[in-house]
Amino acid sequence: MFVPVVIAVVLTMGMALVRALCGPTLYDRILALNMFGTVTVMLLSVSAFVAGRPDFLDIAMVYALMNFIGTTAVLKYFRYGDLGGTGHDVEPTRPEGEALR
Amino acid sequence: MTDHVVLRVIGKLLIPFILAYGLYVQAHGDFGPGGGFQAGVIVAAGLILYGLIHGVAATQRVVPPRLVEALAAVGVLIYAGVGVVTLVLGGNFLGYGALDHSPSHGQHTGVFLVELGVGVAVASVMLAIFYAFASRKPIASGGGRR
Amino acid sequence: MDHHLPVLVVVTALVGAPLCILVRQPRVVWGLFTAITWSIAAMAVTLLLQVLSEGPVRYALGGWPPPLGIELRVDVLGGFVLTIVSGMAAVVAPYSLRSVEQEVDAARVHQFYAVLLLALTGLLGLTATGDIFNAFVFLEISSLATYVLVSLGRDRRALVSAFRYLVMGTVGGTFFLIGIGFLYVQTGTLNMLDLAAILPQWIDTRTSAVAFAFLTVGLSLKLALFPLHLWLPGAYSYAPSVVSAFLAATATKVAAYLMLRVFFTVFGQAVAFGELPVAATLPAVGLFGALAMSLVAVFQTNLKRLLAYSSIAQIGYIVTAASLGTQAGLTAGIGHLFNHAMMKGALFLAVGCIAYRIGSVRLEEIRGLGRRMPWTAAAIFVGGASLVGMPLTAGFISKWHLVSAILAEGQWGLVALILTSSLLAVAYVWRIVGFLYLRDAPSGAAPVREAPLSMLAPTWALVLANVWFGLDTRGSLGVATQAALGLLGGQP
Amino acid sequence: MSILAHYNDWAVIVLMMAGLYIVISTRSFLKKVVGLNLFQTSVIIFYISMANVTGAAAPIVTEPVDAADYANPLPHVLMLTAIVVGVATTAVGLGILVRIHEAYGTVEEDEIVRHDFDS
Amino acid sequence: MGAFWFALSGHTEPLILGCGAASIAIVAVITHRMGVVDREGFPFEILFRALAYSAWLGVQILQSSLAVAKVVLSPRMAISPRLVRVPLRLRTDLGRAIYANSITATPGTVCINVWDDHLVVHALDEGSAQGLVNGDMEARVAVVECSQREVRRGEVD
Amino acid sequence: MIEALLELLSWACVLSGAFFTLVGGIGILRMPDLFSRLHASGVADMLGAGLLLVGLMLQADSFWTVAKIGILLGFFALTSPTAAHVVAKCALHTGVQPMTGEGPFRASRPADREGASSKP
Amino acid sequence: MTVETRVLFALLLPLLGVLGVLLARRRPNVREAVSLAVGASLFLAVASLVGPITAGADGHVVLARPLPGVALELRLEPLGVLFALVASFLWVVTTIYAIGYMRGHGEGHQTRFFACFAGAFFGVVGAAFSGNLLTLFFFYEILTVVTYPLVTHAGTEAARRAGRTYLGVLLSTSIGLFLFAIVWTWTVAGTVDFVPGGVLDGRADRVAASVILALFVFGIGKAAVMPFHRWLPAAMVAPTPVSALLHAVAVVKTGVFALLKVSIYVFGTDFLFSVPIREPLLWVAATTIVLASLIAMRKDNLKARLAYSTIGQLSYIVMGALLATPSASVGAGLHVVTHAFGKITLFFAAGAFLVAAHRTEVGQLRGIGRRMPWTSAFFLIGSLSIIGLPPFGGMWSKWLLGLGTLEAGEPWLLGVLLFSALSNFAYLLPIPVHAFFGEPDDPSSLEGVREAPLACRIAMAITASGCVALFCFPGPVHDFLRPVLSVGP
Amino acid sequence: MLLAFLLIVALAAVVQRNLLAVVLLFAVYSLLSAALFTSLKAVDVAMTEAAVGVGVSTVLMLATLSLTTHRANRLPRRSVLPLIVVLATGAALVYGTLDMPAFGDPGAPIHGHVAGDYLRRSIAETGIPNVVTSVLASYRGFDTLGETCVVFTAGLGVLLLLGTRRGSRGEATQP
Ligand code: NA
Ligand code: NA
Repeated sequence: MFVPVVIAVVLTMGMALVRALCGPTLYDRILALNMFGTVTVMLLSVSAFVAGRPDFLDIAMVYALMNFIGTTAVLKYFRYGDLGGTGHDVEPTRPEGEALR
Repeated sequence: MTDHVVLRVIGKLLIPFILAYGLYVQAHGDFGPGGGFQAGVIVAAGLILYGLIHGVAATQRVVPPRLVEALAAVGVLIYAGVGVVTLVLGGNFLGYGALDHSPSHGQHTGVFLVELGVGVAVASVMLAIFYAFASRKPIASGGGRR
Repeated sequence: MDHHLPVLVVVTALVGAPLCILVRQPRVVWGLFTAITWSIAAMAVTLLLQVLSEGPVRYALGGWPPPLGIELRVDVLGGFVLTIVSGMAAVVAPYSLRSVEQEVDAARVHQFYAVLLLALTGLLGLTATGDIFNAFVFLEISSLATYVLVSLGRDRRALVSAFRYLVMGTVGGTFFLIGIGFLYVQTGTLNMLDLAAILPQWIDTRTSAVAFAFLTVGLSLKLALFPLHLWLPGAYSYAPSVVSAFLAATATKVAAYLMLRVFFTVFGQAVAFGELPVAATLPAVGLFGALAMSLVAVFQTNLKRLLAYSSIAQIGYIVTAASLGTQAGLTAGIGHLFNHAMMKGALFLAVGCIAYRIGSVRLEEIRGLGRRMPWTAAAIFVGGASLVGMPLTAGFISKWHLVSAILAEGQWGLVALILTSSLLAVAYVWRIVGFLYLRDAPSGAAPVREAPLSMLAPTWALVLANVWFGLDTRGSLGVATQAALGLLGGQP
Repeated sequence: MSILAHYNDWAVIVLMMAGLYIVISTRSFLKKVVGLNLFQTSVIIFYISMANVTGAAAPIVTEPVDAADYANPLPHVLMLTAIVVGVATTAVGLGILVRIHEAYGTVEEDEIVRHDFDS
Repeated sequence: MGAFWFALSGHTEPLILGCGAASIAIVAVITHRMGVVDREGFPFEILFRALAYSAWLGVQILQSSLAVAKVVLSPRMAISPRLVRVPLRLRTDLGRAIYANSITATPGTVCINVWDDHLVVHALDEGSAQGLVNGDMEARVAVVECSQREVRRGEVD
Repeated sequence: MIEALLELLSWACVLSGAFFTLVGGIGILRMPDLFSRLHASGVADMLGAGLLLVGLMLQADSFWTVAKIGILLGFFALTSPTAAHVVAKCALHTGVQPMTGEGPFRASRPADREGASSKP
Repeated sequence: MTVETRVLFALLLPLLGVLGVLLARRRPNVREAVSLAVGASLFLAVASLVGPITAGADGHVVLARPLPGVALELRLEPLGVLFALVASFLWVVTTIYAIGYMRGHGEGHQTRFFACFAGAFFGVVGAAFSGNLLTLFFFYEILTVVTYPLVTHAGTEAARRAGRTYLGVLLSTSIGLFLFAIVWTWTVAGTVDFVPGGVLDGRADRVAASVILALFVFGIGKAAVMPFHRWLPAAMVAPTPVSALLHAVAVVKTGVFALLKVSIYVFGTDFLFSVPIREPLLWVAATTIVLASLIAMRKDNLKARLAYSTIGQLSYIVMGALLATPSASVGAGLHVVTHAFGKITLFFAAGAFLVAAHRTEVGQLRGIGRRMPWTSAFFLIGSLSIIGLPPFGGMWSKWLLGLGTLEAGEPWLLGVLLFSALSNFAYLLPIPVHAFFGEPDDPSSLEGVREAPLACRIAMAITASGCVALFCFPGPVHDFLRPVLSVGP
Repeated sequence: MLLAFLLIVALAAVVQRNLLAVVLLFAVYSLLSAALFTSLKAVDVAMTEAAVGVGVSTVLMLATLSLTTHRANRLPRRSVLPLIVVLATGAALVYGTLDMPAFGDPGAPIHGHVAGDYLRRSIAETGIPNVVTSVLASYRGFDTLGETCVVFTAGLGVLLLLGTRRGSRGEATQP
């Protein structure tokens, strides 16, 4: 019964991986990676049930946590180029500009 | 990233739980996956998240670098200290059986203490490394000093 | 407490490191460092004497019987190497007071000593352990500490050197790990003696052969055996003086020791030299390296770099001698391991004295220093004589045994290589001496005082050791002979 | 013996060699570090796959058991240590890289060699 | 926190429980130093209202997910992406964060920016955008954090 | 009866969770620009993961497992939208412009290029 | 003092000299007085050993025992004592000469000069007294190292280049071949001691023995057997006292002395006969003699000519050692002495020409005999002794060597000796003859040329009379050396 | 399947020249290998790899990128030597595996001997159900002490290299 689930999850991982490899912007990659992480956590949770060891959920938990922190770090790096700073914009800008309705 | 309202609020909500989770992993290494090393990393990760959101200076106010350095040393000392204590109590080095009347209990205590040492050391070291990297100001690439 | 000596030797250094961090005051930390290294040296000597009189010592960590738990096992060779390493640390300790004050930021001195102690821990642990994976762990401790120590040199090239060292060292470590994996997958054990007992039934499998190859290549990277030496010259040239001296005298020696362990204890002489092509390849590789590196050394313009290349050459000698597979060869190799530690230690310490006073170790800058720093220059002279293999010095004893061990095998070509390489050694040592004594000081050079006593005394202690062990070889070759016998006899 | 018995090992070997190739071939110091990490991680996979027992459970047991029902715990333990060694090396390596960049303004090997010809 | 620990653990040995207590103490100290507790308190009291809200939100998510799924799976992706400005009346950071996250959590809309008096939202099509501007969701968020609002209104930074 | 119902429900949840995950995956491949992909990933992150975990929760045989999954679920609920939001915000701030107007869109549009700071 | 103490004392005296010279570096007079005093005491100390040696004492002293079975030890035997005696006597004489020369020539770094000079004698005495191959090697190397600063004394680029050749040839042969031969001997025989009758007999097969012998002959580079002779002409850049004492006496004689000891005490004369490579090596020595003579004739530089002459004469001794008959061996031993006196006289004279008249080339010496009659006369005496004409000592050693060739059944070597004597005639004798009777190319250049300093003349007088004395009283030397050869299986 | 993913990622990392992309690929690689560990029942290892590979290493690499440059590096050396070395090493390893026990074979020697002892004895001797923990902290506790030292060394090393004061720089490094 879990087989289709696993197949779906693995397929999704593959698609996310393709997006991560293709980009085109770095934010696409980051998004794809974040999603990849999420899906991996799902895979882990399912395998926890398949194996009958709910302890594995702990691994899933660590994964999810690290995924989040990793994503935050990447974004901070991209946005500010400096992990240690407070990350304030010097001048608040309104980049949404023209596109905003 | 303090001007990211969402991130700041969610981070605030999460961090205590991350820390608690790390300590849980520390305590339950005997029963399931986890142990001192993983716990140390998770605890440090929680603090690092705080640092990412509020800046490294804010984290250093919460946990001063001096303290971190000292705690790393303390962690190693806890581990080695357990070994020395067992040795003094008449066992071999790291022979936890000497810690208690029943060897099995002694083992339990010994493993717990040792994992604690690992956890403290790892958390402090990870944090120290984060401090070290994050305190460095980036310089323009290409035009380095000679 | 005698029973606990093997573990105490290692753990004392280990505990010292965090203590240094907690203490923080530079002078106090130095005092602690000195006290620790001296007590370790005392313990190591006691242990060696104990082993010499009572045979190998085994210590089951955690009280778990091996192979279930990790055991420490110190035989004569182990005790000897422990003595070399801890002795060098003890010699370097008084020297480091002034040298480190000059070369390391005061706010970081405590961290420096802590890392130095960790490097020492790694080297000692690696020597004492009887478990091959445990050896890997300690190998990595010492390597990691070494990368850091090297990177602390003043010259920015220290950073690049440290990084290259790190990359090659890590690749070496990982190769070693792969080798362990291949061994383990067949035998199910990690204890060296247990491996030795189980391996013979698997020895003609391809897996064992590959395991052996990877262990050897991994260790060759760590001990900078030509042509895997690329990291060493930079690392030794740009590291702080204390570090260069300590590493040159110990680090590669301990890696060589581990190689002996793998060859003789784990695989056993019969296998390593019967089934596997060690005796056919390694001696030639080692000597060719010795020759090539000596040649390169001749053309160096930086004193430390010159000595570094010379070290690679000497490593070639050690490997050659040991991989002959005979008792004479092994004795020569182990003896040279000891003697080379003495001579390179003395030379690097003396060079450190020069660096302390004139801030440079380029040959051009040391012109005429023989008159201005007579004791330092004399130390270099005697150390150099030992390196060349002048009679009455330790180096002569090494070469003598090396050549006669090879002659006994009838390997004429190798003898020719050794002699040529010795000649090159004469050439580079003579260059140094020429610059020190026979050139006039560069015009307008600032007046230079002799190095402080706290640095000269350790230097000369090693210089005199070179002479002493050139005259009385009971302490060096006597023990080396016993160590070789122990390795070949496969004592329990 | 079936060739298929080792497909797993061979895939891992390809992974290892990819890591090693990066280490050897690239001129970017940072990429070298990544390569080292890939190499080490692959070795860890190698160990863990050797610990595998078909159809076995994770080595968490509450009563004395038969070995064949559980994965071999020893490689797991070893690899925990190896992972730690790996990350420690990475940290130090990256620390050195940061300093190299401050001193040279680059972390590319050929540019550094150009700055300091002999190093 | 105690519940959290116990939920994770499920062990009742004194040693472990002791650890739990110690852990909670440590976390409390650290979070106190972080200033988390001081500034906005810990929102225990809204927990129950939040549960009710999340049930509602779940339904919303389901609905909009189906819509997005239809779009994704349709051969000709009929989307008309746009940025919309959504007025914002919530005053506490917590409320704004919950609101913004709720918007993002609902497929079809992603909150991009939070300003003083409005949010900038990226919507996949006309319909998703309209659903927001009428402010139903915001009202519900306001209910969740209303007790907070009175207390904190003056202290918003 | 209740058990059977629960079982059925849980499988429904799990399978539909898997379905939505797959939809999210397809979406992230097919959608034309970063901002629209965010919506797709939201489907997988929120609904896919959510339903799957709820389904597993219903299958769990002990309270502790349920609790753990609950915590995991809560964690997802908090972090997924936050991550998506921050990605969007940062992207916008570094100059990635969303495309607007009516579809269909082809994969490459002028706006769909590497972010400013990601240029080599 | 026991014999052992005296041996040790003799060994340490030069070191005392080094110390004294260094301490007295600020006072040249004291410095040179120290040199003289040490030289004289060394001579006396060595002389005091002659009696005990004749009486059969061996003055065995162990300095150190670095390897099991191999010690650093001194052990006296007649050959060594004789060598030490000659060297130390000539040291005194040379010091006298050097004082005049160095001051007359205004050389710098005189402290270093005298210190190294004394240091060289540490090596010489040690080598002379060495009790085994290892000890010999050790002092042999010390001698090389200590004399290097003397060779490069001028400090010019040319001097340094010559120094590199000097060091390069000597060290590469000694470490590459000599040491190798020693280790091999040890591996084969289990000992490196000098034992009357040799240690290799019965232990080394003929091939091994051949290789070892070749290694010794070529490895002892100080014996300057071609093709390892290049260092000797190179060393002529050194100040003349150095060339005179070291490169006509101490250093080169250490080489041939070492070869003699090897042939007598390592191989043993009997065993040497059976080593197949002896014959080819004799050819090499003969070739060296002939070639060196031919080259010497073509050299216009006086010191270079003398250097090649030395190379030839050294091979006489090598030949004697290899012939290994009683006459040849004694002749070789005697030639060590006679050649020393003859050649040092020639060098002294050459140096005197340089100091007094700044002449270095043979062609510049025409007519100089009128201005420097003493010097030219001493040069004549030296030349005659080298050629081997009566009434000078050179005659006896050549005579004995000639006898040796016949004893050994190698009469063709006698031809080589005769050819060499004739060529000596051709390249040495014209110099004093032209000095006295030739007309200078440019008579004005002789103006202002005066006789050499007194110290130089005294030194030359002593060595020249030595040449005569050796002709008149060769007996003691001969008898002294006899026992060396009478022992044997 | 996971292995196939891993291979794709690894090869992508080989050809990728944008350093940031390389780092992200490494994160994915870690994530995948952790999943693989879970499927191979190595739960502790999986958790550690997740925490280290995805978390610590990635953050560190990003920090380094932010302090240095993520500029794409130029073309790799056009040299076949690395390829030869790698192929030779790989061939040696493949050669070595030929005599290995098959994947997952429960009868392999590796699973008997010491490993079997651990599984049998752990609970009785240490009272710790997670055999990995009992081996790690007790049977092979000395390894773990060494491991702690490694971590400590790394921490000190980074402190020595970089310091922790904001904006601090290394002391002047002269060429
Ligand atoms: Na654990
Ligand atoms: Na959304």
